[in-house]
Amino acid sequence: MLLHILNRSPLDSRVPEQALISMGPDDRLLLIEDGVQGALPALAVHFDGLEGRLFALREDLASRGLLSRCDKRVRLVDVADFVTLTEEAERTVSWY
Amino acid sequence: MLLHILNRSPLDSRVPEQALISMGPDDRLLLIEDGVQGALPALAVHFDGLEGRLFALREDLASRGLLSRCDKRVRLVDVADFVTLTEEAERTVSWY
Amino acid sequence: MRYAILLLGAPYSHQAAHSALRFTRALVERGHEVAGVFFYHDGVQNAARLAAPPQDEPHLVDGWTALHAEHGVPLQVCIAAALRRGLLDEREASRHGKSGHSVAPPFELTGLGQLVDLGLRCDRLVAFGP
Amino acid sequence: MRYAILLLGAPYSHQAAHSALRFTRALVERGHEVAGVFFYHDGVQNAARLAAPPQDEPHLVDGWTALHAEHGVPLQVCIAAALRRGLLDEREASRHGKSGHSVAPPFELTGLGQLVDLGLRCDRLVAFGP
Amino acid sequence: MSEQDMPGGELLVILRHAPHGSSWLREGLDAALVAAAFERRVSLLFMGEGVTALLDGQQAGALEQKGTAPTLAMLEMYDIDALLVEDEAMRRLGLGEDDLMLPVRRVGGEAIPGLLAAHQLVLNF
Amino acid sequence: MSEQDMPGGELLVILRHAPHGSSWLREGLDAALVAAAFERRVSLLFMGEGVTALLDGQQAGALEQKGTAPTLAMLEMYDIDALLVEDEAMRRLGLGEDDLMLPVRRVGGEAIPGLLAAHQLVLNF
Repeated sequence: MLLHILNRSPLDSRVPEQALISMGPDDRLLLIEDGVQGALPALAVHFDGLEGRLFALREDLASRGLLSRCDKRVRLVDVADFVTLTEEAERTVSWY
Repeated sequence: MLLHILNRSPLDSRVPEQALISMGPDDRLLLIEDGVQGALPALAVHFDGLEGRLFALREDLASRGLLSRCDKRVRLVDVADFVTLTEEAERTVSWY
Repeated sequence: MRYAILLLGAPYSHQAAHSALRFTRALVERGHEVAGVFFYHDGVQNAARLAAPPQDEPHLVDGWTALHAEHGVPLQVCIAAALRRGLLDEREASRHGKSGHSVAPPFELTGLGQLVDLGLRCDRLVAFGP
Repeated sequence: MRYAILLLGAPYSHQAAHSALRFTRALVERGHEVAGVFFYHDGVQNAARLAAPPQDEPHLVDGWTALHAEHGVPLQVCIAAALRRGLLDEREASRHGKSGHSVAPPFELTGLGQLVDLGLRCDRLVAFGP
Repeated sequence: MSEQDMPGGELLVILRHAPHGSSWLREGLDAALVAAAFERRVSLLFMGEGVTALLDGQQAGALEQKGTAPTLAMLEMYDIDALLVEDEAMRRLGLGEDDLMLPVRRVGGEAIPGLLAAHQLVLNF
Repeated sequence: MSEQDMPGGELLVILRHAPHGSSWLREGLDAALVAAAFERRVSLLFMGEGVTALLDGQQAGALEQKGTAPTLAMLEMYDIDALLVEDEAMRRLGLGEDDLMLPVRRVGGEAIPGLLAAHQLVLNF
């Protein structure tokens, strides 16, 4: 199981599509930086099929005013949880 | 009439869409740098409706091996013609 | 006509600086006046005097310097964007208590107002981004 | 576990450096070993010793330096990527006949082989891009 | 917005990037503020991800990065009142005007070319 | 390409950027070459715009920028023979294998996750 880390929004970037086609059936996806826009309900549809495996970094949501606007299927993590996610995965792949 | 200058490819970027919705009916579009990928016939369809107003910089096509692969509807210009295009337009808007 | 150039891309990392230098040279050859090249965002890296690219690659810092020497084109670097990125001339270095400097003439650190001024008093402003 | 960090984004221009510094600090707090932070692509700008951001903004160069001082984390900068971008230590400056330098310890200029080495001998490599 | 009440002016700054992720938004706003301080008539157009710059409830970043919300809150002091927001981006983000920290004017895609044509200088960030 | 002949190895370098426009492609290739010189087993995956790095007929840029084609031509000397190309990008670009300067293996989207899983380290450029 790999952890994919994505910092681009599906609104204007095609990098999220590259991350998605590279994900195996058990792989996890963590949204950080501008990538947390993807946690908005209107954009989270891009990540359909990742239920339970889709995470977003709480501090990046908070700084952007997105914390209260998050889709319910997105699991919120802080930076300590981010460390845990990297421990639990065999390795990480970052998409930017 | 404005000259829009675009350096991103429609393959992986949405910047070309932003340039297109910002163009008036007489405005011209010049593809430079990675933007010249848009001159490939398979991608030039993104610029349908710009016949006669779509240009691509010859030197950027040549360095990328794209000069002989260009769509016929794209007008090739060198850097001196690029200067002329900026003279003929009221002003320029760059998209990157 | 009177032109201004806005350059927002660092040399090497993106082609923007190459495109801008070549376009500016073509303007001069056509007989246009180039009232200034303004360096903003990562474009301020074009003023990095210590840049040492391999000898078989284009040296953008030298390219801009030669353009200034031959045609007197002002090379104006946004001071706020430059300081944040570690680009200081001797005066700013001493003002910030740092020894050494990373920007030298003919590049001049100047305010962002210069960009607005250039953009509004020139017939054309052409921007090159990363 | 043993971690390596790869940082590809310049400070200020992108958030990558902020994210990387904060994540690295969290690794140390968890008790992991950080075998090195490798700076490549525009990430080499994190080593710019003259960076002078406004006082109310985070100072990334100082942040990395403090991380090294407190926890001994090696800060390895790709030498080829750095030279092209005007980031030279004293030794490289004198080798290239330039006066002054823009990189100082604890940042070390090193070869790209270090990245491969770090990546393959650590349990995890986490990359932060622009 | 009809053609006749389309704001014109000397400078149009197009903001296409989100806050915090990069310096584009901050540097674009700085250009707008400087122009306004020199008494130039300035309009701002938020396109694509740039629309999220206007979300209410923004905070400092985890390393105390200030972000751009405090700057936006000052816009009125600079007499920058033409805040234009791309309708399509609002729709794709699922946002309404009550999600935003400032009153804005929504512009449809068909109005954008006229906006560019009505300003003497257009800077893209 | 079936699962069983999927190349594995120590390092997978993903190249997603076109030549000449930025330094991403060059810097990604440099990482691959260094690893190969250290006798690591390296695979290259060209995705999206990165596929155009392989077009034949590339030249130096207008300011004599070398580009990356000369580096790619040397790959064989470094024993990097796993050159994988995203099928979908080839199709969207309208390119065929006879447009490319080197023999490649095309990979469908369904094979890419396995490729990532089969390498000890994945670097994205």
